[in-house]
Amino acid sequence: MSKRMSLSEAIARYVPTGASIVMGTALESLIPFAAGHEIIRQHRRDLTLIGPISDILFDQLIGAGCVQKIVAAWVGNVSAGLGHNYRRACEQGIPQPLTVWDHSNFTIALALLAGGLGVPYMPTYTLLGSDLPKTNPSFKYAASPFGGEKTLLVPALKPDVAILHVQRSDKEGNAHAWGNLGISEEAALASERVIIVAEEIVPREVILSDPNRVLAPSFKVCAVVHAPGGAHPSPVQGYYNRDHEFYHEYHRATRTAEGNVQWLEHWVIGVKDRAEYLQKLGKEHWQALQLREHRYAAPVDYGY
Amino acid sequence: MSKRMSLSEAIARYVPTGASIVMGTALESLIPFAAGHEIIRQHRRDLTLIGPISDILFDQLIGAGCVQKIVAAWVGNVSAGLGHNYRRACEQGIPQPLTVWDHSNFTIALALLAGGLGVPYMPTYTLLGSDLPKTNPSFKYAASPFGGEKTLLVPALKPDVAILHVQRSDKEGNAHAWGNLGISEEAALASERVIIVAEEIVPREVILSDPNRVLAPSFKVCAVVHAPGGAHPSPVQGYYNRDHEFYHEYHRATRTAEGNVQWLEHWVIGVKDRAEYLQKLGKEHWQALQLREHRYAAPVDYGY
Amino acid sequence: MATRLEYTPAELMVAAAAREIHNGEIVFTGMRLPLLAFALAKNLHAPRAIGLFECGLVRDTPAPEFLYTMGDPPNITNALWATRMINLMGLLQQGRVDLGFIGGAEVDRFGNLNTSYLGDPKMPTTKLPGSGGAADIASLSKRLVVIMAHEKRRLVERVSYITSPGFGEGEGWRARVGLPRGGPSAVITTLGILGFDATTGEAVLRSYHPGQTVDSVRAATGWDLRIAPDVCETPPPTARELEIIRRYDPAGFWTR
Amino acid sequence: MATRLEYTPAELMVAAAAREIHNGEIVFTGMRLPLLAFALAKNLHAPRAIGLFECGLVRDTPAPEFLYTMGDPPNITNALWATRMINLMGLLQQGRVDLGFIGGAEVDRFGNLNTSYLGDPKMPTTKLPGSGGAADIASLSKRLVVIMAHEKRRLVERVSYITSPGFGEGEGWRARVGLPRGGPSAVITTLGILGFDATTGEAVLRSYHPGQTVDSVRAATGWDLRIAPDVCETPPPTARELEIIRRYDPAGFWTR
Repeated sequence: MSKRMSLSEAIARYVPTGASIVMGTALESLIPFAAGHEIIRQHRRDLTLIGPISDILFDQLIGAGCVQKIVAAWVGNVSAGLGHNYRRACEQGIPQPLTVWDHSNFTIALALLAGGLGVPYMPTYTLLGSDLPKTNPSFKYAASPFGGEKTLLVPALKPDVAILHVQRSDKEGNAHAWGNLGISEEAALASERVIIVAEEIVPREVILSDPNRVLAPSFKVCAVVHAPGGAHPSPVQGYYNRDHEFYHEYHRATRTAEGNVQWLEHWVIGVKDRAEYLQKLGKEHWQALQLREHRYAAPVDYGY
Repeated sequence: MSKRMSLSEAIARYVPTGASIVMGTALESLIPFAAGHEIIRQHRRDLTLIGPISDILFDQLIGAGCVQKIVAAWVGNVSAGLGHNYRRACEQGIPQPLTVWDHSNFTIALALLAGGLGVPYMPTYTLLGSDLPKTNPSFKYAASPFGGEKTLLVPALKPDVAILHVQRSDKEGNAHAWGNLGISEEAALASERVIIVAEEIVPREVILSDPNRVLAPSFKVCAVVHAPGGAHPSPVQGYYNRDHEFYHEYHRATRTAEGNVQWLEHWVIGVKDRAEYLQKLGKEHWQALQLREHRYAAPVDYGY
Repeated sequence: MATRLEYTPAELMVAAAAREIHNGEIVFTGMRLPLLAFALAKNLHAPRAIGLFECGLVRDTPAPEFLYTMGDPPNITNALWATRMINLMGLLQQGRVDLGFIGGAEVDRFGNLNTSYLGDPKMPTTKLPGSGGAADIASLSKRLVVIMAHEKRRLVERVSYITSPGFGEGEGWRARVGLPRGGPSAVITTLGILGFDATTGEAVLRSYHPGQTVDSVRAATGWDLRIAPDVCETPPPTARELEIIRRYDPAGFWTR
Repeated sequence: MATRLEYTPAELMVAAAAREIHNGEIVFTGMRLPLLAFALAKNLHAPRAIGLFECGLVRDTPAPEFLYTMGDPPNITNALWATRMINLMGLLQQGRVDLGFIGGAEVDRFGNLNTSYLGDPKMPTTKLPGSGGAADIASLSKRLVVIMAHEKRRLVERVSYITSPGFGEGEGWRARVGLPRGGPSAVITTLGILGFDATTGEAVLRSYHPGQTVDSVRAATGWDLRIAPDVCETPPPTARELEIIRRYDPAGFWTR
């Protein structure tokens, strides 16, 4: 059964106002920027964004007024510094106040692992002595019933939807992703639904030829979107590289609220879709980010 | 730094009497029979065997008098029925009494996951109402500090050594495994050390060309053994098929304690190593188990 | 009148098991006969069913060849996902699995199964292989179907050891012990099919296989087996069902 | 007398950070300068060091090219393992990581770090990006090295919010709160290197960078900084160190 649809249709159907969304789960790579921009264009509001670090995608959604709550370990701009929109929202309530539930990378991973395993919580020793639990009311402290040692209990997170950018998928949502994956598997298994955004749509046989590389079960996938370049400016291993300068330009452009409005108008609101975005980026600019060399994985034989 | 050594050297160094060993972690495939047979030849005693189901390997070690304790979900002969040695040990103390700590497949996986994550335990809803906790003193019951619902707490398992049969490894223990993997990753991460037994030893570049397919970090690997056919009679995807008849012959031959002694003498004690074992099996017999066709995974590009 | 088809008890059980699979359901498939039942259902009334195999596989097509075990190499061919077992157990615990199949050595009036110990666990008269994934499937799937031989010594009033929980002691028991859902919906035996009373959780004879009677089944049962008001003869396997079963088990390894 | 080498403060800090890595150690490598420190150490005194990167990578060689982020595609090339982040965090929690590197916006007398909030978290004067993996590395690695700018407003008597725990309130604090091990061993700043008293957990000035003095460092520190009896000038980067640093950061993105 084909789940192919346009990005706008996928967001319209499966990302309502008020939804909780886990994105950016591979950390600095495979960030679903195209999906995030479509969410902004469709004026979603009161979203809860869940993720480990978010390399400017969360900052953009916050700056566009889509976000009510952040459940994450880090929000900013990895190679350029702070996220200006995140700061304005937290410090001045611009464009609107933000609720932040602090996590570390480990606790956000544990929370999603617990969600995927269907357990109520995971115990851990991390963050003992940290103040993060003071700004995350979901955590509890407890002594281990075994050794009696102190532990932090991290409750399960079950996002409404995981949006995952991958290298390739078939039309039913059987997908391959490789390179840095971070907490993508935990996110897919913990979420009620998964939206797959793929660089390429390939025949079923391509995916089934290597079932160990499949990210998550396709029966959890609700939409499969073909969006080449959809992760720009983040990198996609084997497809294109990171556009470092774009992150710096974003950092400079969004220093003021007015600058942010202009940036959003130019790169998001005033753009129909990812194809138009790439046109705006410019052929040469995009070409410069393409692969300089191929590096193929050694063959693997599933024969019998 | 090369960790290559013979199987006898690896067992002599890293599997002392009294050790706890996790094996057979891929379930019916990739079972490290060659390693198990070497353990029998070296007369190890008082071992604790840890695993999910064990398709006759545990039964063989029990019948050889190597085992003091079983921590597993199932011990028998998947396609032929019960494990006669397991029965004799539990029912009559022949060749010696056995301590059994019962698990389900899920709880053994959770126990090893907890070990690998470095947490004291994992909560779960499985086995509530089952009598397994009556025959596994390590479990505890507790109400979840979140919803108050009843949970079973499964404490972490940290075996002394994991013995993993894989398709290919380099000499430092960077290894690729594919097909059914069951709880192999959890076992490798939970164990103090890992012994890799590989069908092929390949150059480092082959493994590093596909880092997503690597099973576990090589810094945990203490020995890399080249033992082609080392998983027979279990299957190795892409290398050879399951020798179903061998399991049935084992079932028939070990029906009596005397028959078991003869079986061990013929296939284990009286055999120097895996090469001699395969000779004994016979060229034709072994040929008949080889691949009938190759099925290669679709290419994956790690370039940039 | 059509000439009567020849079939084995195992073939009838596979056909009956396959009928328990509804189209589109996610099924945790145990070893042996359920492997054939999944293949049969996929070929007939449940083309969209999905099979989970605890070795770590997800399939939406039957394996291309006969399987002695779920870990046989042909079961990986065209699998949708080959992953860590714990991911599938996690989906089971989340409540994503509609139906689970397991076998049993001993079952009781409330559908509790024993595959661990006959007699005192400290020195059992018979040591059975244990749970494997059965106790997990019985604990966490929405519906459970058991497949086993029907003998008086196997269908007992009360199992001495509960490996895989059914309805325990009856009404409300699963909720009391903390199980989130589920319980047995059918026990398919060599003589008939037991269902379970929705309220009391007690087994009731739903149907007796051709050649059996209500009395012959009751006589082979270790307690005073209740009978469903609409008890009937189990529909025998159709020619189409037999043709498919025999395609997946050509040598009759599991079904002869 | 050799002519004095030209180098930037960041180059000195990278060289000093690299010297904290011992051969054969397993190092949790943070972003920015530590990426260069790992490459430098691998090329000099720690050829057998192993690097863990929280995006999910394990390496025993430096990446072939300059990295803006640990997730840049060149960092996957020749990685030993590309896995789920949680597996690396699990190894960290097990106690398998010898040394962790993190950065800080604000550090206090006992090595506690704040990268979350300046002012009241409900309406902060400055919202910093947060922990990322820093709090985990500070909680669970055997040794912690912090790299940051040395300003009076950044080195404060007591941080208002502990993102990444150091020695808390001093002696015995980590054990009291339940942390299994660890604590900061060095804070490498733009002016000098702080060590920590093994008993009290209080920072002590271990060395001041060339051009600085004990007094100039103390003057730029927000508390009455104690001085190690053997305080000395930080050895400047050698020509060999500079050559390697500049090979991995040719444009000086992190080090100019």
